[in-house]
Amino acid sequence: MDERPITFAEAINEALKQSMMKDPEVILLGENVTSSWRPTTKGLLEEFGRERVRDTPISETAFIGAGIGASILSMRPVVELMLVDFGLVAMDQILNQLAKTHYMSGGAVKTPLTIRASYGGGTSSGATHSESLYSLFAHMPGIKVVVPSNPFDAKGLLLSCIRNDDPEIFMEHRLLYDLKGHVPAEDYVLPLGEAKVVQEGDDVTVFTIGRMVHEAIQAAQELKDKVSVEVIDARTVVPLDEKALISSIEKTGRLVVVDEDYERCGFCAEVTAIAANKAFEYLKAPILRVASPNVPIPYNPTLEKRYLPNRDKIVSAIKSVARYA
Amino acid sequence: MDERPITFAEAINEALKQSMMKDPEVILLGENVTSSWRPTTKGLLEEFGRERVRDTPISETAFIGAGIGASILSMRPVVELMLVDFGLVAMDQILNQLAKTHYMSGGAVKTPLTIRASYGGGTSSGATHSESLYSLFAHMPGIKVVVPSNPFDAKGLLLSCIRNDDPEIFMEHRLLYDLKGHVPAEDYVLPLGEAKVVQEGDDVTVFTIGRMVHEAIQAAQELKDKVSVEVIDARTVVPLDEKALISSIEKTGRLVVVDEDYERCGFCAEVTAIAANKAFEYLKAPILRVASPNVPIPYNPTLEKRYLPNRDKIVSAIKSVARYA
Amino acid sequence: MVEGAKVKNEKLLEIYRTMVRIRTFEKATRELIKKGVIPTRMGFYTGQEAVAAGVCAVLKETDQIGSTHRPLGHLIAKGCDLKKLMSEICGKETGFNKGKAGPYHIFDPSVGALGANGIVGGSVPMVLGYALAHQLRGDGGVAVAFFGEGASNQGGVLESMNLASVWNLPLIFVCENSSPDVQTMLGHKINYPQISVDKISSRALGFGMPGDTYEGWDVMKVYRAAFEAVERARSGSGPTLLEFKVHQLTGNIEGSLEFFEDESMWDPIRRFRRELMFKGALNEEEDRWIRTSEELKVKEAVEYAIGSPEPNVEEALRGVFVEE
Amino acid sequence: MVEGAKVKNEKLLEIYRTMVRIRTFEKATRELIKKGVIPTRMGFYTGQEAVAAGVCAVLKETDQIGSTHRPLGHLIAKGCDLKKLMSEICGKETGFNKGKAGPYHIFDPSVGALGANGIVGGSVPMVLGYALAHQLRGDGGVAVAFFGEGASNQGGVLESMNLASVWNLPLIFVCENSSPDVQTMLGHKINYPQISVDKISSRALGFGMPGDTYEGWDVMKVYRAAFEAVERARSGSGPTLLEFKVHQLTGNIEGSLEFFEDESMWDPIRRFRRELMFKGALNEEEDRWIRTSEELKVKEAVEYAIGSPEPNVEEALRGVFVEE
Ligand SMILES: Cc1ncc(C[n+]2csc(CCOP(=O)(O)OP(=O)(O)O)c2C)c(N)n1
Ligand SMILES: Cc1ncc(C[n+]2csc(CCOP(=O)(O)OP(=O)(O)O)c2C)c(N)n1
Ligand SMILES: [Mg+2]
Ligand SMILES: [Mg+2]
Repeated sequence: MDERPITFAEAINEALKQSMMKDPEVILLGENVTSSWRPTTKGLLEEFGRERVRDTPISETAFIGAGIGASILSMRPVVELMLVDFGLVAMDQILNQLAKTHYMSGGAVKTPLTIRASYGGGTSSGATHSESLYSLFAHMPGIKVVVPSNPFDAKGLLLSCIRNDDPEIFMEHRLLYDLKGHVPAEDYVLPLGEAKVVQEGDDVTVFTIGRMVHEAIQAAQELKDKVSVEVIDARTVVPLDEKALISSIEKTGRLVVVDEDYERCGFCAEVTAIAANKAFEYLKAPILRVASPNVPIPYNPTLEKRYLPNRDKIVSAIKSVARYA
Repeated sequence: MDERPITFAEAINEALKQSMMKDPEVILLGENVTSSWRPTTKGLLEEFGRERVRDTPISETAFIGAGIGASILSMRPVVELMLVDFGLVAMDQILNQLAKTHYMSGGAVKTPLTIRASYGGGTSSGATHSESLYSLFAHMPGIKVVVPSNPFDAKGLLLSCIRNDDPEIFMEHRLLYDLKGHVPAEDYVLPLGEAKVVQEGDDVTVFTIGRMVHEAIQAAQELKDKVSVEVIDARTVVPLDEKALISSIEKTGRLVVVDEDYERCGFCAEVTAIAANKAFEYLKAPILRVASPNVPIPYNPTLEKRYLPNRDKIVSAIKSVARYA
Repeated sequence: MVEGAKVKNEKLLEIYRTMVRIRTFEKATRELIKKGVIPTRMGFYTGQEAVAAGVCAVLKETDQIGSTHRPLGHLIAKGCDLKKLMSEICGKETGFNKGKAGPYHIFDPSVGALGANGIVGGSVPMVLGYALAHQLRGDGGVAVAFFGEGASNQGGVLESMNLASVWNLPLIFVCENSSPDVQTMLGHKINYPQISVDKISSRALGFGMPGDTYEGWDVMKVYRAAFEAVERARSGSGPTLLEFKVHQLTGNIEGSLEFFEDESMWDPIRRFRRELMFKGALNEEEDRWIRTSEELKVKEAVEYAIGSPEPNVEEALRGVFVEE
Repeated sequence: MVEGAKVKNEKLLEIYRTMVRIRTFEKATRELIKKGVIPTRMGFYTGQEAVAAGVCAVLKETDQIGSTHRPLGHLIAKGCDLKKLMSEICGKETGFNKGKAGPYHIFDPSVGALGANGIVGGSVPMVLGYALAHQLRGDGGVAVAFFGEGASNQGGVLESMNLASVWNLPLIFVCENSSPDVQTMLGHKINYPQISVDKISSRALGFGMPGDTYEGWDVMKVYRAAFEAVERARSGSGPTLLEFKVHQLTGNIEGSLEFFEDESMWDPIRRFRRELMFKGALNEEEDRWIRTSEELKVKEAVEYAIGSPEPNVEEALRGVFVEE
């Protein structure tokens, strides 16, 4: 395979381009998707034309609805949300219509739509421009939730999303866009629902996703002489790779769940609940959550730093569970 | 105190009436709130007039927004959602604006709005007319989530919601409206964030909320000669009474969490996560969740019955954890 | 087609038959609800039949519609199989959607009946996508969004008008205004108006499309208006907003199941029947035959539904994803 | 007040001063962003000053406004304290909102500046509530909703127009159309139009209220239009939709921080200055004095902000609820 280091944004761009090349029914809708300074969609208008790459009005309900409808007629729309926070104006279309239609119809119709949304804190953008929110989508049955942490996964998972018959929300952390990594030039798909052990270890399992994977790796690095940490990148919230979670806990007996979304009723809670139910017998220590607190995101960068989950908080959580014999 | 058996709906009606009588700044907005066949709002128009009891267009975003704005100018609006499922068209107003404004403003403004919403399955009304969804609201920091299980709590908690300075969503299970119970005629408030032990027991804690409290009590009743079950009614999802949860687990060592909302990233997950973190040392058994599965709600009543959490499922969950020594 | 142009008698009778079919089917449905065979209440279409029948008479099977919480009229007019329809409402395995949808979420892609909807205005944005697919494929297809005057105040519906217009989509917005005289909601008087204009169709202007208001109890007016709008859409000239005033006959209002067939001068079926007879397109005997044969079909549908098996109970938990 | 009526020179100069203040403040803000003192990018108002200044000149401190992602103009025109404003943008404890809001969520209830907003159209439904409170209290107050032409396609904004109309609220919808010639979004050309009409104000008709379009670079036209609409609202005659065409000067576009003061013939400040001088209401010296004194105030605000302490870091986790 021909691999080159490219950025996360370029990997997404490549996935979009390759899927549009292969399948004329793939179309792209969103606000300013033709803008030349957006690296994920750059060049697509020039290559595929105005019909298939469309700038939309600021009408998230209408254009997500349009994507759903087109997907019901078996097109493969990719709809972009500038930021996931803006999706709140369109939750009926996403949660009532997109997520439920396949089930409600008894299988008579499918909604193979992919929503792409950037997300995440760390840029001092305030409470409505910094959220993660994937737990909201995960709470509703019927929509897959994909949160890649690196360029390789981003490309393979996005191609998977566009091609499979289910609806997904594909979340792109804005601080990852410039991250470089080796990515095959070829077209390839990665399965949804398979976690990846990014670092093996014996003492503590850190189960995480998205940008937090990098903070977790750093935390593990920092502790490498003291605690043997296994870091697992869940890659998708829905479906969740329970097997990877449980078999790691079987080995380590200790779990720290790390996530940038709000803590309450979030990814961390779900992962904890699975562990406390299905891996209870292996557990040697309380399960710790390192998530965004149940507080809106503050603007001031020092406050935001205090607020967000990060390496230091992960380190102290790991240390705290490592103490249990 | 003068107590009479009245229905859940009448208790709500009484709370609305008493708060409107006491405070001219309490107003009521919603679709068909003046309709004579709706027991929760019956008679209010006649008593308080058209200015304060207003039928709205089917524009949830606009009229919830209107409620938020009026609350910022220190009125005390109560806004009704016919069913919580319909709230998805207005999630930006609820989650971005209502929930976050107090924090974002650094305390400069308050949003003392109460949203009333009916919810719940069991009437064969299909996937968009039967949901619970309170975990969506609980996930977002800044809005209190109140889910009463009986007329007494309904009245006292609703009066509390209307009078306190924070925003709440007050959830009314549609199958509870006709439930009767003793309710003081006087005006009284119940604190938000205090769970109630509705049945004491030593072997297994069942922590639940809303209509499921009744299923849990029946389950405990059925098992009364075999397992000593403690049933706790959380009453509010936010704030959650962690102390009540933990001290019960300290006693029983076993936990079953029961809830009608979807399982993933829901109330059950959150309660489990708290227990697995803060009551880990007391736990003798895996924590079981009895919730709505991660599936939209089917229309057919037999399927819906199979689908919903109920006494039988609670009984077998209790039995299963009771087995652990 | 212009006002006054001739429509073949055959077509007229087909439309009449559709209206009778809807009425008959709904009557049977009401009875099954009263008997407890159908486990829920639902919105009815009685009194509005001319709209669904008139509009859908112009559509092809390869065109799509999005419907509402009063879906039976739209679905039947679009050609849905009565047996599978009744089975679905009865929650049976043989229903269009295995009994999982129920009246508010029926989908029958085989005839383009893409969705009743439990959310007021919820189907409208999706109809944009049906139209978009036709536009991109260049297949000349169109899509119709049905919604009520109440729904016309939902943000998603208003946004959709703008999007349809700027993308020049082959789409017809059909607003059935059930508050033609006094503004009501779900049959109840309301203490503030919900609509700020006399004619919903006046909103068309603000979204750059043509729009007008018609008497929805006169099926020929409906048919002609729809014909023009559909032609316009098919020829690539973009969307139209049609408003049809309708009277929901008693029995459509929330909470009520009663239905008085002869209640109203606004009954579109009585009116059309009189017209057809007047112009000699229909006589008493033919009319009886149409009614009887529709009753028979509906009876068969009812029997089919009642005789159909319940879905396998485990079906409750299956089918969330295509790829599970 | 009718077109052509006299406005006192004093008032004119006050409006001019407000416009200069906004421009000066934003210039300082751009510099602080470049220097990294302000930790984020934000939307600027340069070129639109006439709208905020003209509209807010008609309002009282007890009236409210809802603003957008280009809030500085609206907030300053409504009378916000410059020191607290700059402190907030710098994330300082002395900011209006303890540095927790940042530019997109500033609230200053003391002058009725109730909310910048990070969600396009997000503030508009809340403005309904400000107007509703005035209506219920009968205090003659009004509320103004500022939003862009892009926001005019958000469902919540459109719904709000209907609700304001059916409730006859004392509210003025102020749409600043920054695509006066070619439709753009965030300064970028778009490949499909986003608005289906030439004039956003033509939507007023569909919501039963008056509406018209004005040149937003001419502050006197803004003032007069706003005066009439506010009078109408105060007297209980209901809402109005005002559309003002504006040119966002370079530097407002996404991603860019550059700003060329003399770039455009559409600059409302240059234009107004010329007018004032022409009619003898302002001379060079007075102008210099106004500019200098505004620069001084802004400089003080910058110094105050820079000198202010960071909020206590634990403030990050406090203040979610009033009753915790
Ligand atoms: C978003 C949403 N809000 C409220 C409801 C409850 N509801 C169902 S039908 C209805 C009235 C709809 O009025 P209209 O659109 O005029 O249709 P009609 O019932 O008159 O046919 C309401 C309020 C809903 N289903 N969805
Ligand atoms: C709901 C929502 N969608 C998208 C955005 C991203 N966004 C911020 S400003 C903007 C353009 C707004 O255009 P307009 O309303 O005309 O205001 P202008 O920027 O021209 O002043 C967009 C798309 C957002 N903040 N909120
Ligand atoms: Mg209606
Ligand atoms: Mg603009």
